[in-house]
Amino acid sequence: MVFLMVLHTMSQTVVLGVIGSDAHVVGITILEQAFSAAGFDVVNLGVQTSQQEFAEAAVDHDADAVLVSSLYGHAEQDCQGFHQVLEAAGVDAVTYIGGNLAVGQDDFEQTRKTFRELGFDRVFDSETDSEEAIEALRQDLQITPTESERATISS
Amino acid sequence: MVFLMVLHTMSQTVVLGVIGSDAHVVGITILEQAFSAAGFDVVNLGVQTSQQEFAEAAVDHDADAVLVSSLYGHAEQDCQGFHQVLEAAGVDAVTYIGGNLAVGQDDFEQTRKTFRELGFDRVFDSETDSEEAIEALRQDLQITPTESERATISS
Amino acid sequence: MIRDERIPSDELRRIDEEIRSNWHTGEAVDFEEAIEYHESLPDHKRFADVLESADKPLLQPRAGVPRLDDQIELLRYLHEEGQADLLPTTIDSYTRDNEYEKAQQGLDKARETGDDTLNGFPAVNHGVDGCRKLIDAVDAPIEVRHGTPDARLLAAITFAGGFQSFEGGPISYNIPYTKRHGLEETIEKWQFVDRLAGAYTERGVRINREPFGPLTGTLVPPSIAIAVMLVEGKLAATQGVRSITLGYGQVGNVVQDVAALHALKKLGNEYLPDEVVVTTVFHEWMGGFPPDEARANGVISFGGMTAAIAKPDKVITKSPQEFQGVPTMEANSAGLRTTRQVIDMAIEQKIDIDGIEEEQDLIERETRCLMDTIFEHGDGDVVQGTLKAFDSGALDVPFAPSDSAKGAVLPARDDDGRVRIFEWADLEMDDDIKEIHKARLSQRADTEGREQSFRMVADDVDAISDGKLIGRPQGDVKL
Amino acid sequence: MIRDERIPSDELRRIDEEIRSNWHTGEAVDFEEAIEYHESLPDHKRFADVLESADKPLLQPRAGVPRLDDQIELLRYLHEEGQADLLPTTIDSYTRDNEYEKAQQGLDKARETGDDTLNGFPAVNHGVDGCRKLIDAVDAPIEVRHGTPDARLLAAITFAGGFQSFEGGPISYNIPYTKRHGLEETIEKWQFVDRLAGAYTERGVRINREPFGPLTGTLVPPSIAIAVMLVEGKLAATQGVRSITLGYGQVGNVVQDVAALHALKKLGNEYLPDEVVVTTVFHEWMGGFPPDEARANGVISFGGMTAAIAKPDKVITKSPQEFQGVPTMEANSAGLRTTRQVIDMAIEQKIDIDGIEEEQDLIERETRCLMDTIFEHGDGDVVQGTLKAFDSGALDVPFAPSDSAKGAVLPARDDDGRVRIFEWADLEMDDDIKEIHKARLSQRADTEGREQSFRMVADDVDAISDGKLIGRPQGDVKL
Repeated sequence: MVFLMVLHTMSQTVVLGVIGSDAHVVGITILEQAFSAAGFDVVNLGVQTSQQEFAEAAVDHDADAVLVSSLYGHAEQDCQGFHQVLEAAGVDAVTYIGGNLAVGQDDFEQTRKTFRELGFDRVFDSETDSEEAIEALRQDLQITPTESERATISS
Repeated sequence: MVFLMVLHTMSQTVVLGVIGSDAHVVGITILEQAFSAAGFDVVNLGVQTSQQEFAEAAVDHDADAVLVSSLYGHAEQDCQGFHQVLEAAGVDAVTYIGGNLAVGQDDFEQTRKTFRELGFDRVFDSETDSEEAIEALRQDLQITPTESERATISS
Repeated sequence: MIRDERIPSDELRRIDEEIRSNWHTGEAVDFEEAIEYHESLPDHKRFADVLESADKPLLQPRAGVPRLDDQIELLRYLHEEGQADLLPTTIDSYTRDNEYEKAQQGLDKARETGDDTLNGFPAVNHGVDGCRKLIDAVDAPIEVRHGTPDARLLAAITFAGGFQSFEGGPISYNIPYTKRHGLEETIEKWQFVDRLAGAYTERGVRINREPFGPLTGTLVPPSIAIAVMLVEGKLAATQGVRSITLGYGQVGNVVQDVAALHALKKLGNEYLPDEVVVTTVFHEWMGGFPPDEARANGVISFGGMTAAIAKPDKVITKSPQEFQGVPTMEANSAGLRTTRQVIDMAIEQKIDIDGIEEEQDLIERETRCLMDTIFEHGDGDVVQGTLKAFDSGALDVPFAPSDSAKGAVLPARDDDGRVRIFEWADLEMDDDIKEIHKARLSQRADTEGREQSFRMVADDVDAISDGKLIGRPQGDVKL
Repeated sequence: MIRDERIPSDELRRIDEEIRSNWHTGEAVDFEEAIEYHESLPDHKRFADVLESADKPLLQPRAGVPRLDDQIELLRYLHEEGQADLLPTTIDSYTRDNEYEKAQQGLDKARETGDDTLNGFPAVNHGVDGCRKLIDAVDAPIEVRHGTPDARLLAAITFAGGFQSFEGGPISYNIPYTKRHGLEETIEKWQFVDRLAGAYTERGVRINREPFGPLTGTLVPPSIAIAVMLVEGKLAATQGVRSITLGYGQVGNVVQDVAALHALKKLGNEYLPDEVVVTTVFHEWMGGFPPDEARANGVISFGGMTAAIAKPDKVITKSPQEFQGVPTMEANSAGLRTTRQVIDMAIEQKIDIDGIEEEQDLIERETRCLMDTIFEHGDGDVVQGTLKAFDSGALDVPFAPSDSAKGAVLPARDDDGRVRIFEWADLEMDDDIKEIHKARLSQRADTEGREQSFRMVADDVDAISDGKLIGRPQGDVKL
């Protein structure tokens, strides 16, 4: 089963990076490890990555997904026009964003709405486990169903 | 000089005790040690000592001084009429009180005034060092002048 | 003549009826019905089982307010927000003096005006039903903590009310708490409390009993505290108690505190009968606290660190507001969480400090000297031995307000901060042990360039609240 | 090709003039006049002397606000209420990026509206006079703390402004702070900073330099941190610095932290020239803090306890509000006093923990492997060796955002909570040492019943903020 999953995801490429001037590297390092372990090809752009760098890497590596991390509270301004830049470069990928997306995260539903409107397919808070993001991406890329899904189907 | 001081104070008797229902014993134990070391005869009545017990001990031991301690904040009510009780028993001794004499010790001068009016010759706060009380008692009992006093006289 | 013998059943019944007539709520106590109530409690409310099966130190605060609903709210908060494993119910001062009428007035006033004129929960006045409402409403085991010399009615009502742990003992709730209660009197009264706990135990409801280890809370030499714990443990065991938690109050020197807790556990298992399950409780610093919450947090954390190394079964926590008296529930809960964080960060680490075995050996030897003299004073009877040893001063507690102890022994810290004995008075101790203490204190005197004297004692009493462990001469103090 | 060689005097002058023209306040710098100013300062404001002559760990907080009068008030408060021995002035982010114009706008706005839009004190904009007003107004030594890759103008102005200590270094203020500054570039720029400090030193004004030990602040294996400290210490010594404080950030395991601080001091004295006075600084936990002041106080106290045992020359304290970012001055001061209380209670105690020598030996062997590979990579030249070793990955820092380090090495805690290396990548290390790490991590994996994997790394990163030291699988977590 593990072997099968790896086969299915072998060709799926994920571009990761921390957007803007943010230098928080720990989360992205752990995401890189988690997605690699889950069988994805990972291109980690690291911290302080510009919108243009995300777009170029997505094109160069024919990315299936672009995962944006932001932890310093300025995500909204850093992501203005991001999807237009991706589109202009011809990127057709699932886009996720996660982290501390607003300075005062009192109402995460409002934050989620904001970033959904900016064009992201999924929005995660900083408490999200990497497993959850992997699970979501498997669904969105229609990779082989996970154990829990099959359990649901068969029950 | 030390010998001389001890000679002069040999016959001076101090009665110590914690008045009322107060069970704080540490301060009185240390006072007992300090006055003994300074050459006084000390009668330590311990905690939870009544006005009557102070008076009886002062008479029995022909006390030169009665030192009252109180740390639980109810000193004022515990000492109402204390000097009348002493007088009725025929006690003629210097009287001191010290400790946490009021629940909110914001204005110690007010507290001092209250206890002076109740009849105490000196009133000390809880920060007072035992040396200070000993020094004061030597003055009040006109025991041989201390080094600092002589220094003042000769300068 | 009172001896260390089990109270016969008919005598137990006679005293029980007598003391239950002291206040009207005593009538509601029905032993058989109480057993049924205890049997109905879920496993996680069975104090002895929860404590004895824990795999790391359980935390317990102190807390008690007069009104039932407030006490429920307070304990729930400490359990949920403070993450306390075990809960307390601290009893008010009037109840400790058996002044139930005054306690009732205070409770009535609290109910009418909302003002808390009582400093604890008057369990006798709340009666069996009130206690059970508390037990039912809170989802953790609860202990009765008090300081009552004659706690017979309190025990009868709280045991029937569903409490399964009861602090105190004839020495530990006499010597540090009161001046005039005779030791013989308190031993007799606590024999009843223990006998009642034993009666429940016989029926499968193991009431946990916890002698109060810190005693006067002020620089108590470990061996004195341990000897008192062993005596109280033995007295309780005689009456049928089978779950006994021996206590010890932090002195602030890590090596000595760890050694003392190890010695307490070892000697507890040795001196108490095999059928008793012995656990230990460590009290965070019981002496004067700094008048500053930030510094108080340091003192509390120091206790947590010591607990992580010594691994007692239970820790009684302090709050950063200790200096000012009864803490808010938020501060009480903060003290719990600070302690928890330190313990959880340290407990998985292997922290073996040099010299603990040596110090433990010294503490054990000292304790055996004291136990030997107790047995000798009583011709083998612990009760008579305790009475006579306190009377002669062969057994003594420093800074004891009680007339039942001489209070003539005086402690002081050595150059490493360990509590030694400066003034032995009549305390029974082998000469070679006295020499060890003398040498250690002499070393400190050399360091400080002053004679050994009561000044050291006085300076040490204030040291921790002044921000240090050892009361060095002020000239050396750097801020 | 840049090498570890002292900048010649004429080159020093040329760069000095060039960088002073970058912002108008640079004009006011006059070296001779600055020497006179330093000579006029009282002994208790001479940073190196105060630090090097202390007989117990000195405490220093972090603090910086934009306006001069606010900074004076803040530092006075931390000195008087927090009892800080040494004071900081933390520089704002714009200045760190050499954006003096933006810093000026922020300062102007702060002065007009009272709002602090800058996150620190823009010392370049305040200029020499502004700095001196601060030095004159505050009665303790003050250090410049920042995070600036190119700190040349900042150094020129703050040295002339009377500061006698300056944090940072070419690796420690590059690798953890920025993505794109090349290492060669930052080494060159920091050679100037050190050379300038050396020029003051030659004239009797010993500027203390402090490489930033915690690096990325996240589970950095001690040997990696120490190797970087030794390199930066050597580079500074070459330029004439004679007072160097090597840093280390707490990892939370007492034995490993004490061993690391001992190794840091020992290797510092061994690797740096004899004429350098080496001191050490211990940073309280630099990773994620619990979102709860009570638990944060436990973390802070744990640092104080470690400091009391390891006895570094200086401790950088944290505040209970660490989780939420910049603390109030009251919270900052509270962190100082909590640390002080723990240190003062513990420092006179003899606390020798087993296994420290063994762990220290391992750390020293690891560090020597790294130093050897640096020397080999550079054919004996430390600068070239550092550049090439980082380039090859033989030297690496975990979680490094910089493109100048591979950031491929990954740490995880072992079963005792000590930081080991889980993923070595290309880090140069003897095979027997790698085996030791592997065995320790394997022991943890056995305890937890799971494979060694990056999951342990991820769990460990969050563990302390979640209230534990080791990131055990969640099923085991008890609350």
